[in-house]
Amino acid sequence: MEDIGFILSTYIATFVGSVALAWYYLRRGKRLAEQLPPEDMPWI
Amino acid sequence: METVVLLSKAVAVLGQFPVLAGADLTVQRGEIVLLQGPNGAGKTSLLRLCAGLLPLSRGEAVVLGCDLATDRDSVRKRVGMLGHANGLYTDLTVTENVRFWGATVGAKRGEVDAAMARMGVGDRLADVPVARLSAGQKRRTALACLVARRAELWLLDEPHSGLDAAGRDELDSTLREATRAGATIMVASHELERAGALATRLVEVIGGRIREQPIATPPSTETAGR
Amino acid sequence: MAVTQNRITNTTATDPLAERSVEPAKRRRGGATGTRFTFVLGAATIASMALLVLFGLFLSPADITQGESVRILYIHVGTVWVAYVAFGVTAIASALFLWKRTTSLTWDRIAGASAEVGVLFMALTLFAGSIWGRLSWGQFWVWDARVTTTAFLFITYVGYLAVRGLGGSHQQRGRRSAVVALLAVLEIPLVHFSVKLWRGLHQEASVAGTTKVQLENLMLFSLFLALIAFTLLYVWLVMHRQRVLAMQDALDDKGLDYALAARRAESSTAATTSATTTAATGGTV
Amino acid sequence: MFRVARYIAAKDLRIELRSRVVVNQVLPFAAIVMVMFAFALNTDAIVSRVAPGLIWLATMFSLLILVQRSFAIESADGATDALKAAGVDPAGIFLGKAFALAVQLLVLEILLLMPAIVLYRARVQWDSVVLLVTTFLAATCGLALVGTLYGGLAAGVRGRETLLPLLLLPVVAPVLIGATRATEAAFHTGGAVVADGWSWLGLLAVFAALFGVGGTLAFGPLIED
Repeated sequence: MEDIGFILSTYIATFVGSVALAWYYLRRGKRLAEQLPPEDMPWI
Repeated sequence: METVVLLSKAVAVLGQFPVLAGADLTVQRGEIVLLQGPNGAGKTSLLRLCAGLLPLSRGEAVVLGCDLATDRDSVRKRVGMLGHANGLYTDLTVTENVRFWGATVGAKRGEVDAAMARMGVGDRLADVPVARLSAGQKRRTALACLVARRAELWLLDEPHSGLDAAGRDELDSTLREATRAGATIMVASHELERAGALATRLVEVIGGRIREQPIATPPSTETAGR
Repeated sequence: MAVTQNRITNTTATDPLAERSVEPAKRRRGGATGTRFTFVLGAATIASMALLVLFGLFLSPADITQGESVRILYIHVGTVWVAYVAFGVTAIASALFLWKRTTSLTWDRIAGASAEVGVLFMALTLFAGSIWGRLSWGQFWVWDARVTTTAFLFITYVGYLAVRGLGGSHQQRGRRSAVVALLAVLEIPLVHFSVKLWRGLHQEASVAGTTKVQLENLMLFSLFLALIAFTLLYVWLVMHRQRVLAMQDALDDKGLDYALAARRAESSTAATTSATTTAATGGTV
Repeated sequence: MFRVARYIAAKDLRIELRSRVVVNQVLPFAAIVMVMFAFALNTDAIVSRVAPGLIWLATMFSLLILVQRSFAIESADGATDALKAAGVDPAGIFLGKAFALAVQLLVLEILLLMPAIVLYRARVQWDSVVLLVTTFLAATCGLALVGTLYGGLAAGVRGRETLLPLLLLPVVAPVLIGATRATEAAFHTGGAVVADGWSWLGLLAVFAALFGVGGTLAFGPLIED
């Protein structure tokens, strides 16, 4: 069970990395949306 | 009369900056058009657009019958452009440079020699490396390369800069001769006295747009009366 | 921009800057780049990730030979799968961008978004993989063909992202980066083959042979869960990134409108003084 | 295309003959790199064991410099623009510059081989000369083609000095591996025999062929603005 640190670190790194990227995309999207009219966002 | 250059609301962008902001211009075959205007007005960009070196962002541009929006490649071979830089290889001699640029359009030896003689870099300077030439001699060599390329549309950016009086005369007579042979010329120049006497038409470039100027009063008289 | 804006607002009423005061997009669930679909997708991603943690860390058994470290496998296989899919998508989207009949900046943005997500997952793969290597082989790194190729893929796509960031027009960015992405497709098999040949000659058995895992049903299920969870995450990330990039490009185009207006104003203010300009420049001869 | 390639290559080689940058600057650089390797590795036995790899590493560093130089010639006085404005076939430019680069690299490698034999005590038997020559030719072609391709991409962008190694080095890894193993076989280092070298030569040939075709197609869109 001394490997538990190693095992957990891979899970934590993966989730932290993914969440950080997702958060960055959402924040960037929100900031850009403030400067653009809705017709430039056809997915809405 | 045949239209060589037709620009309609042409927009061109450098980085994020619109160097041309909706330029309208029509040039007929055989004209010598002088572009004038302050620094940063878009003269160089206008020439580069016509040479197919600057992508067209909006509007229309047709040069020598080719649509610049879709087909920039076929224009390039038929257009001769002399920019601020000479486009010479400084380690090579004058002859080697002119021959190289002549070879890009398949010019023959005789035409290359004639072009060099025309611009006065024929005999004494022929085998001197370009690095050892003076600024004016380099300019002459660059013009000889241009002459050797036998372009249908000549785009010259400050061609007189660095040339001595004899060089300017040779250039002017070369240009007049080229138009008689069917070429069309656009010149951007601050030297109105020299270029104004040559030009058949005066065009002002300001803020990336174009304004026609009446040619009735040649700038040479203007400066003479001063 | 700030300077030119000020100059514009007090010239004419018809310039595009008048449209500048844009209504901010209505505040919706999932932010500006979200839709109902991505919201559901995101929820599914989070749910499947939670399940993966539950099964991967607690419910699935330890392996007979690998012990507890087999749990890293779920993360490792999931991330490496996504990374390879991402680079595959980048290559296909790049080809579609270059192909005249399907060319569209959307393909370019999908390629870019996919590569960016792929680079992140490749980094995570290398991390999880080296930890796993440490536990099962006693080494963080082995010169195995697959491992080495993965490292090269990572560096190659970091280079790809650098090429995307070079600037220039959108078309130029698209053309350049698409060519680089297709050259990477040429490069990777060569790297893989050469490293394989290299190891094959110098080392009798590849280390990968010693890591046989007997997969039980529950372990197999966890592995599938990982693949599903990471694929969902990948799709969510790429969709959002693609939209952010589209907005960025649209904003660049808008910036051009304002800059154009500013440039035109330059010519209209200069018009009144053009006569004097002419005289002045004439005088400098 | 080949007519264009011929006059571009002739021009590049003539410039090199006049300026002698390869002989006067790049060659001393490569030689000092090889001496530094010997300092770093210290033991004679190790040095002669890894000699083939060191030769190719030094070549690769020199390649980076030569590629930069090859495109600096064009951008020094705006010749890049002039070439574009003259509508010169990009495929021809690519092949011409790659050929000139290959010739310069080959000269460099031959001149490097001599100090390598002296410094690293490599032994060349007569039976391996054919393998050695073909390896050098194939590897050099591959390096020159890839170098020109990515050099053209990096030319004229900001940060080209750092971008070029980032793009180029991962791509040339197969050449480093293949050429080193084949050279080891030719030198009989570590008990390698000449027969081992030929499969590596195949890899080098495939590499050169793939990037020759790929580069000819890709160079145009890559340098277009």
